[in-house]
Amino acid sequence: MARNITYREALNEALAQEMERDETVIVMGEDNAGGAGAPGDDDAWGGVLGVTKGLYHKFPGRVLDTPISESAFIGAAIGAATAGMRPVAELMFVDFMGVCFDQIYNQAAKFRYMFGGKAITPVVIRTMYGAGLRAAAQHSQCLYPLFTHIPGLKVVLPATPYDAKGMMIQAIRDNDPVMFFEHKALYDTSGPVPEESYVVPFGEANVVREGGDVTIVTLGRMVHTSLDAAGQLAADGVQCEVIDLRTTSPLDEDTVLESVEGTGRLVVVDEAHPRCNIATDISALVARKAFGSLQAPIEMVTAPHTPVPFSNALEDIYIPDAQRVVNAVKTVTGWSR
Amino acid sequence: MVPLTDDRIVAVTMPKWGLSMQLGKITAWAVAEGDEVQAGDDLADIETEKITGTLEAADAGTVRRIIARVGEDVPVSGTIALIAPAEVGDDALDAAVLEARAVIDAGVPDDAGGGAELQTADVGGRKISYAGAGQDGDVILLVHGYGGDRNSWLFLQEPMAAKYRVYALDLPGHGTSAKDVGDGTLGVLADAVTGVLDALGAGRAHLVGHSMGGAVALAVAARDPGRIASLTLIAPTGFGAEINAGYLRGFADAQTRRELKPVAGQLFADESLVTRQLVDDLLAYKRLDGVDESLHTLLGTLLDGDAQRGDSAAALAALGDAIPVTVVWGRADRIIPAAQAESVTGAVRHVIDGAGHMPQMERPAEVQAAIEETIARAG
Amino acid sequence: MGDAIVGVVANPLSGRDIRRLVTQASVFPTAEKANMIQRMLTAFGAVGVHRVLLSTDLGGISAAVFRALQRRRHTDPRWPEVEFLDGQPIRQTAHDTVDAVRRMVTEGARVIVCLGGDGTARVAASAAGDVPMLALSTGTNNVFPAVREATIAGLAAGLVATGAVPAGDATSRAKLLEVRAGGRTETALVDVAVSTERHVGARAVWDPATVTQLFCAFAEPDAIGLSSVLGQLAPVARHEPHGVTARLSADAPRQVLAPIAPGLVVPVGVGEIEPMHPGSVHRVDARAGVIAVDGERELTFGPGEEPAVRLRPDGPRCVDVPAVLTASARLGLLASIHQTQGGEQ
Amino acid sequence: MTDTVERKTLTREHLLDVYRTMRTIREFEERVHAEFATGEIPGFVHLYAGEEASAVGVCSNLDDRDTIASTHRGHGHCIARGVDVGEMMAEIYGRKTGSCHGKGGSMHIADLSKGMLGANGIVGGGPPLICGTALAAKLKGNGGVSVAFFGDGGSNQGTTLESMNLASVWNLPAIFVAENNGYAESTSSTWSVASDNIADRAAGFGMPGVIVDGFDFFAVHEAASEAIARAREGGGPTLIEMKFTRYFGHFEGDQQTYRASEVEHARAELDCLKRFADRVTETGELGRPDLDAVDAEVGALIDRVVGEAKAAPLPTEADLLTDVYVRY
Repeated sequence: MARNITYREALNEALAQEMERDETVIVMGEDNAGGAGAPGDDDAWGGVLGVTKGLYHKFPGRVLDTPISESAFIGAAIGAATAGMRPVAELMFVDFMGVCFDQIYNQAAKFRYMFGGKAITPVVIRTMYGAGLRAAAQHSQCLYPLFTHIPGLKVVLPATPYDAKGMMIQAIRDNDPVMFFEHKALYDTSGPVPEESYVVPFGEANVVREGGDVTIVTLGRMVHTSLDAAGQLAADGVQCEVIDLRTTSPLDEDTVLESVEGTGRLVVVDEAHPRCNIATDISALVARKAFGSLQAPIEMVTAPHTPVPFSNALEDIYIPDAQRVVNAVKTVTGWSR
Repeated sequence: MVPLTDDRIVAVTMPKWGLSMQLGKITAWAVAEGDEVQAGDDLADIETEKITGTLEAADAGTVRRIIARVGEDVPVSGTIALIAPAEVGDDALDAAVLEARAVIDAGVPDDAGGGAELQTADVGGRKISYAGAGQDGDVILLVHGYGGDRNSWLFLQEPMAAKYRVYALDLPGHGTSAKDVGDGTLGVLADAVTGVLDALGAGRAHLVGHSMGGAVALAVAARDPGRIASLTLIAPTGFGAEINAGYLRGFADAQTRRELKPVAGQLFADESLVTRQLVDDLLAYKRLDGVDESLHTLLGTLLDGDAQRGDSAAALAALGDAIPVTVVWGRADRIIPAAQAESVTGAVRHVIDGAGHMPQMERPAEVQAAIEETIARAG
Repeated sequence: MGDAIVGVVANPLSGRDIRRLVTQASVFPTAEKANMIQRMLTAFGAVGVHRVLLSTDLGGISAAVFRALQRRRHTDPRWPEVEFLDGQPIRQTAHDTVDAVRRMVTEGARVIVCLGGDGTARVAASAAGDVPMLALSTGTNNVFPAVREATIAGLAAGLVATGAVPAGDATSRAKLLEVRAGGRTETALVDVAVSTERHVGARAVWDPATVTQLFCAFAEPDAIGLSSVLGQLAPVARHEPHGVTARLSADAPRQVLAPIAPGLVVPVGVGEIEPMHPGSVHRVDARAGVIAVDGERELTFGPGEEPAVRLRPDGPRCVDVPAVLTASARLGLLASIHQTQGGEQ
Repeated sequence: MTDTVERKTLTREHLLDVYRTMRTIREFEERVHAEFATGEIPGFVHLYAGEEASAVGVCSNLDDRDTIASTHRGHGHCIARGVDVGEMMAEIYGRKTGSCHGKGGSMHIADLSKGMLGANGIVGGGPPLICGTALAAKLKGNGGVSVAFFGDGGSNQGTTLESMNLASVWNLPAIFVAENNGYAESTSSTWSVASDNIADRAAGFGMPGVIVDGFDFFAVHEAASEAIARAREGGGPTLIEMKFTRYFGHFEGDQQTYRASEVEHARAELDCLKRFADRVTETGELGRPDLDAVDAEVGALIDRVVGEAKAAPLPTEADLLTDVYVRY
C-alpha cells in the first residue's frame, strides 16, 4: 500500500532513489547543499524550500552548490549532460529564466536537431512557479507557455505527490531536456506514493474526475481548483470531467478530444497570463479537431493580462478560483444559439 | 459489530474491500424496507475510493431498516441496514438504528474484527508481502493470477475472515512483493507460497488459486501433498492448449490507458466493471521498476507460441485423490474457455453463470460457497 | 621533527585601499600573493626547510595554496610540510595578522616572512618579538618591505631558518617610532604623521595639506610616501641610529616636490627640521586631529591628550636578503659535488 | 588630481542629516522585523539593518542629477535616497497608499523622481540599468552619476560582470557598490574555499577597485565621494567593495543557522550607528542631546507610519488591471 507523503518528500525520494540507482545523476543549484564548506545537514537548507535536503550527505560530491550565476551553472548542467552526466539543476524561481534562457532554448533544446540527431542532452531543470505567496511580480509567474513554445524541450507540471515522484524519475531517465515545474503552493500537499521507484510517462493526461456534461482541461495547481469547482457543480447535477494535462509538451491531444467529443462543452483553466498560454493552445486544438462536437463556445479561465500584484487584496483576485471555474461551466452549459 | 439486543436481528455492515479502505458510499439501494431477500441477492451498490461493486445479502430475511443514506460516507463495518424476521419488535430495531446512526455520524471507522495488516516474509532473498484476517480456524491461502495481486480477493477475504484464518499474498513480480521473478518458472512462484506458509507456521492449509495462481497451487500441492488440505482452482492454467494469448501479450505490452482498457475489459463478463480507477491501478503497477521485465518473463511460463504451456492435468493426476479438489469457472470466461473444467479430473466442478475470468470479483458469494464446501470435504 | 620552521603571513586586504582611487596605485590581486607563496615553498624545499606555518584568510590566498598543495603532493614532494594555522576565528582585521604571527612565534618559527605593505609589516613586527622578519612587498606604499622576487626571499629566509647562515651576520635590527596618545600606544617602522583630518575614515593619508607634523625613523631620497618629504631635505639611512622630524605647513617658505603616494608628486611646505635621538620625546603641537602610522590613520586625539613620539632602537630584526645570499655564495651552501660513477663532474 | 577637487566637507547639518537617515533606516528595519513576526506583512522581506553606513555613506554624496539601483534588500537604499518612509511602509503592507500602490511590494519599492530606480527582485538586475542612466547623464553632460548596489551573490551574476565591462568601455559615470555581507544566502565562506575577492576583478575591467570597512560611515563616505567626484569629471567607473556583516537572515524567517555568534559580535562592537555617534561626539562635532533628539523624532515617525499603513485602504479590484500600459 502506498503511504501518504508530501509533494516535497516525493520529489526528494525520487532524487535520492535515482541517485542511488545511477551515479551519473548529480544535483546542483543555489544552496542545494546549503553553503559550500558548510557542514551540510544541520546547516544545509537543501534548496530554498528543502527539496534537496539530506542529499548532500548521502551522495558526497554529487550535490553541488552554485554561485548566483544562472547562465553559468544552468549552461554547465547542459554541458555536463552532453558528456554522459544526468544533471538535475535547480532554477530557483522560473522568474529567473531571464538570466539563463539562452542556454535552455538556444543550446539545450537545439543540440540534437542542429547536430543531425547525434547529440543527447538528458538534463532536468527543476523550477518553482505560480502565485499565491505574496512574492510579487518577479517571484510569482508561471511562464511555462514560453518553454512549451520551444521545439526540443519537454515541459512537465505534476499536480500530485504521486505524479511528482513518477514524473521526476521519468524526467531524469528521459534522454531529452526536461523543464520540471513545481508549483510553490503544492509542496505541502500530501497523497499516496508507493515507496518503490516508478515512472509516469510524458504525454499522457490524467482524467482525475469522470463526468459527462462538461470537460474541464487544466494543469498544475489549477487541477485542485477545478476539482473544487466540479464538486460544487456536482451538487446541482452538473457532472464535470476534469483532465490534468500533466505535460504541455508532449501534449496528450487524444484524451482532450475524446472527452470533448463526449461532453460537447469545454472550459480550460490555466493560471498563466491569458495571451498565448496553454488555454489558447488547447482552445485552438479543439476548435480545429473537435469543432463538430462543440455545443457551446470554449470558455477560458486564466489570470488577467497584468504582472502579478503584491498586495494580498489584489493577488487573491488575480489567481483564478473555483467560483470563476463554476461561472465558466455555467456559461457553457447555459449557452444556446 | 453493533451490539444487538435481539440476536435474531442481522446487521448488514459496510464491507471492507481492500486494505486501505476506510469509508464507503452507497450509490444506490437495490432493496427497500419490508423486502424479502435470499442469500446472494443484491442489496446495494457501493463505491469506494478504489472500486465500485455490489453488496450481496449474506443471509435470508426481511429488510426491516435502511440506515445509511445514498451518497453518505459510511465507515467500514458500520451498520447500514437491519435484516430481521417479521416478529422482531420495532423498539429493539430502533435502538439498533440509533447506535448505528451514531457510528456513521462520527465518521470514525469502527474497525472491529482484526483488520488485515500487511506483513512481509523473506523467501530466498525476495521480500514477499501477504496480508491476513481472522483469528482462528483453518489457514486458507489465496493465490492470485498473472498481473493480479492480493487485492483481487478483496470481496472474499473479509467475509471469510469470520470463520477462517484467510491470507492473500503477492506473488514475486506482483503487488508490493519483490519484482524479480528469476527465470519465471512455476517453481519460483511456488517457493513464495511455501515461504508464506512457513512464515505463518501453517502445517496444514487450504489453497485457492486463480488462473496462473491455480497452477502455482497445484505445484505446491504436488511438492508437499501432506501439507495441503484442499485445493480450489479458479479458471486454472495448464488444463488445455487453448488460451487468449492476445490478452496476455496485450496486458504485458500495454503502455497507456488507451491500450490497456480494452485488454482489461476481456477479464470480465460485464465490461463496465473496468472502471478508470481499476485501469489506473493496473497502469501504476505496470510502471513500477522491474514489472515490465517480469511480466514478459512469465509469458514464457504461460505460453508456448499461442497455446498454453504446462500440464496441470498431469500434476493433478499425480496427486491421486489424496486431496479434495474443486474447480470453479466463469461460463463467460474469454481468457481460458470454461470447457477446460472437464479435464480437471476428479474435481468437483462449479461453472458460474454471468462470470468471466474473474469470478472471485464478479460472483464472490458463489466462489466463497465453493471454497467453503471444499474445506468441508477436507474435514 | 626538524626544527627549521618558517612562518608566512599574508594579508588579503593589502593593496586595495583608497589610493587605488585617488592615485594610480595598482590592485595587488589575491592570486598573485598565492603564487608568491608557492614560489617561496619551492625555495624553502630546496634549502631543506622542514615545516612552514601559513596564516589562513577568507580572501582566498590560503585556499589557493591549499589546492596547489593537493595537486603537488603526489607529483613532486620537494615542498616542505605546510601547516595551515586554523582554529582561531578570522575577523578580517589586523588582529588576524597579530594572532597568526604570535602562533608562529610560539610554535618555534625561526623566520617570519610577511607579505603586505608598510601597514602589514608594522602589525607583524609588533608581534614578532626577536624572531627575524622578512617583509616582502605586495602593498601600496612600500618603504619598509623589500620589493623582491619571492623565490630569492624564500631562499634567504630558508637559509636563516635552517641555520646554514648564522642569524648574526644575516639580520639587522630596525629602528621603531613609538607614539602615545589618549592612553593608546602605537608603533611605526617608517613614519608618524599628524593630520588635521577629523576622522580615521579611509585610513590612508594622501592629502599633504592636512599633515602638520612628520616624524621619520629613516628618510631615504629614493623612497615613496610621506618620508620622501624629508628624504629630499634631510636624508637619514636605515642603519643610522637617529631619526628626523619636521613641522609642515602649506605656507612655509621652503617647498619640496615629494612623491607622497604612487602617482602623486606634490609640493609640500616644510618648516624647521630637527634630528630625533633615540629615547628623546617629541611633543605633537596640534591640539586635535588624527595620527597616522606608516601612512595609515590610526589614532584620533583631542584637546588635553598631548600625544608624543619617541624613537626606539629596538625594532624588529630584519633578514638582510643580499647579505644572506652573499654569505651562502661565500660558504658554497648551494653548491655541491656530485659523485657520479666514472670520475669527475 | 586631489587638490583641484574640493572634497565635500561634512558640516554639522550634514552630520545630523546623516545620523537621522541612518537611524531612520535602522528603526524602519527593526520595526518591519518585529511586525513581520505578527504575520500581518504579506510575502517575504529582506532587511538592511547593519549596512546603513553603506547606503548613507554613498547616497550622502548624491544629488538630483544622480540615480541608484538597489537589490532585493533595498529599504536602506530607498530611505537614503529620500523615498517617503510612510509610503514605503504602506507598500510593505500592500496598501493602496504605498509607494507602488500595493502592486510592487518590499522588493520593488521605487521612486524615479528621487533618482531611485527601484529595489530589484532579480539578482544582478540593477547594474545594466544604471549603465543606461549613466549613459543618459553622460550624453546630457549634466555631470550626473549612477550607482548600482549589489550583494556578494550578485557579484557572480553575468549581468553585473557585463555591466562593469560596458561601463569601462563607454567610460561611464557609474559606481558599482558590492555590499559583501559574507553570505550569498547561506553560502558561508571558510578559509578552505576561495572566496571571490570582488575588488580584484575591477582590475580586469580596467577600473579601480577599493575595499572599504562597511561599518564605518566616514570610510565609506570618503571613498564614495572620491569615486563620485572622479566619475563626475569623466574619470570613468569605480568598484567599491563594502566588507561587513548583516544582522538579519537572508530573508525574514531564515533562522540563520549558518552564522549564529557573528551577529552578536557585529552588533556589539562594530555597529555603524554606535561608532558614528561615538566619533562625532568625541570630536565635538555633535552633542549627545542632538542625537537623542533625532532618535526620539525617528521613533515617533516610525510609529506613525506603521499606524497609518495598517489603517490605510487595500487596493480594490478596479486597481488590478491598471498601470500595465500607458495606453493600450
